[in-house]
Amino acid sequence: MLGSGIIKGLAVTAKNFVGSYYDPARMTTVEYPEQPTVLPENYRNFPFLVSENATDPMGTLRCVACQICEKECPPQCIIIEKSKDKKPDANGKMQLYPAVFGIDTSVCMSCQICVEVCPFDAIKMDKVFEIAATDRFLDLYLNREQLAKPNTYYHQIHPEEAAEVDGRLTADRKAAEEKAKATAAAKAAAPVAAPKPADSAVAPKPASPAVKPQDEPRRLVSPKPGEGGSPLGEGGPAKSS
Amino acid sequence: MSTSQVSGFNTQVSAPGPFGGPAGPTVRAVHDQFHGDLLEVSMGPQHPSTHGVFRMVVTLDGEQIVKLKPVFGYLHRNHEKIAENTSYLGSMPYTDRLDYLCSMSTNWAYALAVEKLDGQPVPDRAQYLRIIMAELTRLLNHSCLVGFLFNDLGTSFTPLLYAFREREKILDLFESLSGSRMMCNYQRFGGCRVDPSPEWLEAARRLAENYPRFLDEYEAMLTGNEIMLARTQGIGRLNSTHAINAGLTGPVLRASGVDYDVRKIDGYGVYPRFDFRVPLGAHGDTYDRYMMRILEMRESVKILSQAFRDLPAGPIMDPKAKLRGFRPKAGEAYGRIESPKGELGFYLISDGSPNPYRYRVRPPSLINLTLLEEMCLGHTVADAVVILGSIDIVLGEVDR
Amino acid sequence: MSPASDSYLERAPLELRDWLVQFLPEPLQWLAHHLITVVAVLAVFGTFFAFTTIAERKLLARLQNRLGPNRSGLPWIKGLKLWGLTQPFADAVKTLTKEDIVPATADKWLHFLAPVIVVAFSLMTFAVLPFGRNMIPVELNAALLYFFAAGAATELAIFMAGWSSRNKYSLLAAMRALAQLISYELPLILSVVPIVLVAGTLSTKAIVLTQGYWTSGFLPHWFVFTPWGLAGFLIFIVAALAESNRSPFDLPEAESELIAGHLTEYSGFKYALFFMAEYFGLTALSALGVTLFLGGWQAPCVFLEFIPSYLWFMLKLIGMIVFFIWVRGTLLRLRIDQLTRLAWKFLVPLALLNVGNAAFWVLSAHWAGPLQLVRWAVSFAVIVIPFVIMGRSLTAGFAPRTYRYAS
Amino acid sequence: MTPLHLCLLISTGLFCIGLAGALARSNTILVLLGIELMLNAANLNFIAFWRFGPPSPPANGMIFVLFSIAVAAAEAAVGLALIIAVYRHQNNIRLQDATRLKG
Amino acid sequence: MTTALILIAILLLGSAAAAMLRRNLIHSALLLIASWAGVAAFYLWAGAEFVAFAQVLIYVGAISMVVLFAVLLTRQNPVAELPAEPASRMRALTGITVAVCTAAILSAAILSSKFTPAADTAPQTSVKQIGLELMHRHGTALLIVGVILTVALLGATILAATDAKEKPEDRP
Repeated sequence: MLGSGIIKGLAVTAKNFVGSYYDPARMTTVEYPEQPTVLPENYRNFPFLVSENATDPMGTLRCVACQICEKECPPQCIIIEKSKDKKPDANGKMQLYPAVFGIDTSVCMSCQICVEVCPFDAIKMDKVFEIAATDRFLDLYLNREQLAKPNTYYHQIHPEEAAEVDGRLTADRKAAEEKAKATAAAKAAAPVAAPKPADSAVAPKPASPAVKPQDEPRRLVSPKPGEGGSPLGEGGPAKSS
Repeated sequence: MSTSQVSGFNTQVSAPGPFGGPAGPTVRAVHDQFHGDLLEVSMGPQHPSTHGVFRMVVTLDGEQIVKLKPVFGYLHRNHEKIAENTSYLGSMPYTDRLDYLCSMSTNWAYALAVEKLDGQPVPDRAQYLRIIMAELTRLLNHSCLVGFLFNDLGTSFTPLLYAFREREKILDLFESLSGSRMMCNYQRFGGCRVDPSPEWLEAARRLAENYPRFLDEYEAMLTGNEIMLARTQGIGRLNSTHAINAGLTGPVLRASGVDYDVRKIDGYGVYPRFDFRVPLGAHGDTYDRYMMRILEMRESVKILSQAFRDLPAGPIMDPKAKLRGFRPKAGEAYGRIESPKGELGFYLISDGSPNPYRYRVRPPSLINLTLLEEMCLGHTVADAVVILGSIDIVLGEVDR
Repeated sequence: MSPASDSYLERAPLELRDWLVQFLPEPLQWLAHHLITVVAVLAVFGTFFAFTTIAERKLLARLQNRLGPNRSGLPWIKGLKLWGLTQPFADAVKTLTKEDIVPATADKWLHFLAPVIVVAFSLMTFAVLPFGRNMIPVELNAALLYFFAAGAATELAIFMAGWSSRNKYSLLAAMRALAQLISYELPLILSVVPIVLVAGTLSTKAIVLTQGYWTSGFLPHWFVFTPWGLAGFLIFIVAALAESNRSPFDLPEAESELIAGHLTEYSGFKYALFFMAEYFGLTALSALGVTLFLGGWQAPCVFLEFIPSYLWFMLKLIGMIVFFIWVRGTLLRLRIDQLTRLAWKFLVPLALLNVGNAAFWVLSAHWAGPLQLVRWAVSFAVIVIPFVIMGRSLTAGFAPRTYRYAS
Repeated sequence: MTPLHLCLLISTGLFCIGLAGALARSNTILVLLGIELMLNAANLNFIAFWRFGPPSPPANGMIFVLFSIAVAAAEAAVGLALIIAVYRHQNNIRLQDATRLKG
Repeated sequence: MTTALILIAILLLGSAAAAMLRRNLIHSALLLIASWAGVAAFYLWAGAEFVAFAQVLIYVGAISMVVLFAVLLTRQNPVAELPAEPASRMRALTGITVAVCTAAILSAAILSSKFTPAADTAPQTSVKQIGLELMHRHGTALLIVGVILTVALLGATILAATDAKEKPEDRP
């Protein structure tokens, strides 16, 4: 009979209306600023540089400026300049370091390929998403100082992955030391060959609510524009106040 | 007064504009000796129901369409040329942005082409994972489609939001697995990027198990609705000859009654191990196209339950697969899959360098769009948006 | 009249008015009397409009498993949310402060006049609605005729808006609005004719009074509880949905096709006026439906009469509007040809039959005993059988299908 | 001058405006509308005489007007339908172009 | 009382004259609607409530819609309309002359006639009374009008309807 389909439809919406009051599974919305979004461990948004030490982030960057990520980055948003001198890394080995390391986050598409190709576990994916800026050139270009985050932060946002990476790194370090002792040869400058990260099957936990983004939203706004001699600082337009 | 405002319209044909075109007024009548007075309306690129920056130049006789010209290219991003200047791996995240609703299947199509090019084997577990992702994507895409279709039909967002409620659950799964909701970037040449945990698999299995309940509710709400039947049945008919000649694929083709499903024909991946059916329409109208989606979702649920049952243990990545410095041997390959929208293919020529020599996408959205005018002629404006909705296009893929 | 009908609460609004009026000199009293009535109606239904918008948004949100607007509180008080109930006032401030954009090629005068006319005429319809016992702004002999006459002008304003905007979408909307008005004015009026026939009057007040009886104290004699009344009510609802441009008949502003239809080129205050008029129109038609079919301000049972009549009226009005919102949250839009076909091939014949049905009802008023049952059965049959048959022919060729699978 | 004089003068004015429109304009729709105006002028007279004229059976004038309105509606419907048919035929609605009865 | 009448007359005659003078048909139609509303106002002024509402309902609500529809449906070929030939100018002049003459004659006739002074209040007629009158004394006329309306509507529908050709169904 005419109208039966309409009545059926009305019944379904009525059921949903009532259900929205007592069936939380029906409501998928989150009241955002009050109710923080639970980000899964694997969530990725914009890379950052891992440094071993929080007190001296620039001195203990894992990055050795090998420029693989710069080459592999699909939208080519990474800018690296090698240093002229060498500094000792965490193992005490003398390594190059990035004199300039910049990521243009207005171009970056968070694809994680830089993380996958990095042989030194030096660049990892961040979890920031509350990013707003007033200058679309300067504020969205992150320089070395803004990118460097301590390993503890890495542990905070990706606990399982970070533990796994740390374990691998200490094992490598131990192996390198033993190798160094055994051979007792001249100090090898060859970098530690880390296995490919893709092989290391990282086991995520999707449903684990343990991941708390208690890190305060990182502001991408640089306090002083053009600081740190960023390449865009000179060429870019003057910051409008 | 030089304008003659004798009739309802500002039928101004005074002096032509500075560049020879008609001057001024926005409402301009087109005269045609066969149809009387026609009205040319440019729907889009900013229009609520053109599903992105798509434009239709419709010529109307009253409300009836006598001519329809699809115009696209507003979202052209030069994807194919960029890919020829990027490494093979570097194109993978770009493929996410082709059909941004189904990045998982697009990834797979590209990975399939590259694997064919290089003769790269894929471990079993990865094959199963790929099928799980592809079918979840099909659920996601078709849910979206039926939701948007009803919005085009004039509901006040209710079915769309019900569909989005389910889509949200799948997107959450994707996010917890790959780190991003829509731009998954999950497949790699020779396997997948992340191995799902048992908890993830359990959550996904439960989702697939509960999906028919949502479909039942959804169908109860609107499939039998008299207005819905009257608005979709017999609208936008497409006969099978036309559809085949124009190279249409996917649910749009199957709604016209042609049995063509790349999953069955190519049997790529491990699809031959699965037991599923391909629904076929009989009328080729909007209602059939809608029902194809609903029935395919039900089949996808079946595939998913089999995949979760049979998922083998093992590596997810071929150990010989190279991530850095990947250089396939010279040659060419065409990899195609049954994406939710139709046959999605990637054609690659390699000259042995790290970048593809030629990179070409066969986008189902674009090719399915070619018969839009055919389907819309003689129907009204209101039907045109519904027909467009039932074709299921994503402008990211149409314009590339 | 039961004593409850003369309770303090019942008389309070009227006495308040009289108390206010007595402060004025004699010659001004009648003017003040009417002014107070007008202001009261405007204030009550202005507020009602504001809360209808928020109710619509919240109910629709709940139907769609969302929360709806729940943020706006009071200015300068942080953390106070009031469940978002102040949202309409925030919206009002927003629309009032927006720039008023008039397209360069628009017909400026008509573009300006359209929203004014639409609001004026939709407000005029409130004049003859009895909001409570003795609470009717203007008592007219031909009240119903007045109501429809005033209501007819609103679609004219929609046409003016659509045509003057010089926008193709608006123009199509204008055409649709005209077609819709021509098609649905007739079933709307025809659905009301049986009431006039049975009540024997065009006065809304008298129609409400005719319904003010109960069988054994709790079965109200509302017209909706008769076969012809029920049929008339259903036709009335469908036609009212079409007249007030609500889903599933919101063709003039069909979002998915015509962007915003006749409102495409309106912004700021003029847009707000249209929006307001739309809700006023809906409220007025619902109120008319309540008056004609649902017993107006009468209580459903005798023992519930202690609740003042205007509250009953409001309750029923809210019920009608909630139903309209529910329908909007569920149904999809008809096409213009289907819309006119529904009106001419289905609603008009049914409504005409219903007039005959009501005539039969009047003629058989003296039937008693078992004949009473016959009367009900015949009356039902006269409506249900044509409904089924015409419904069949209307949906002929449309049915859910079964599908085959590839082997 | 009594109110009746005034009413009749108004109705004369309306009638003549309608007459001028019907005679002078070449647009068929306007001609039809001019005729409608003349009809309305006649209706004004009915009401004027009903109100101010000599006593008559009650509601006589009103009923006359009601009938007149009904006939005017029928006339408008047929007239406009004719106009549309003419328009279909010759693609404009100028009166001087509609010179042939044969289609 | 007379002031109100004069105001109504200005609205009525002004909008009617403007409607006949406008070149834009839509404006003409809308002005005419205003004029019809003015007629309704006159009826109200004269105390004929029922007729006033009927006038609004039928003219403003229905006939105006049909007129607007006709205007929109008969969009003109703009080229054909542009020239204003001398013949049409001649005709316009003749038309106006005839109208002015008629007005003069009628006005003279009206002004020279004597009418008995009218009653102060309008004759009291309720809706019920009108209904009874219609049904009893004018029953035949009512029936005839009903037939005329039906025939007119059917005729109009047939005149305006196109012979729609069914498209051949293309089945897959």
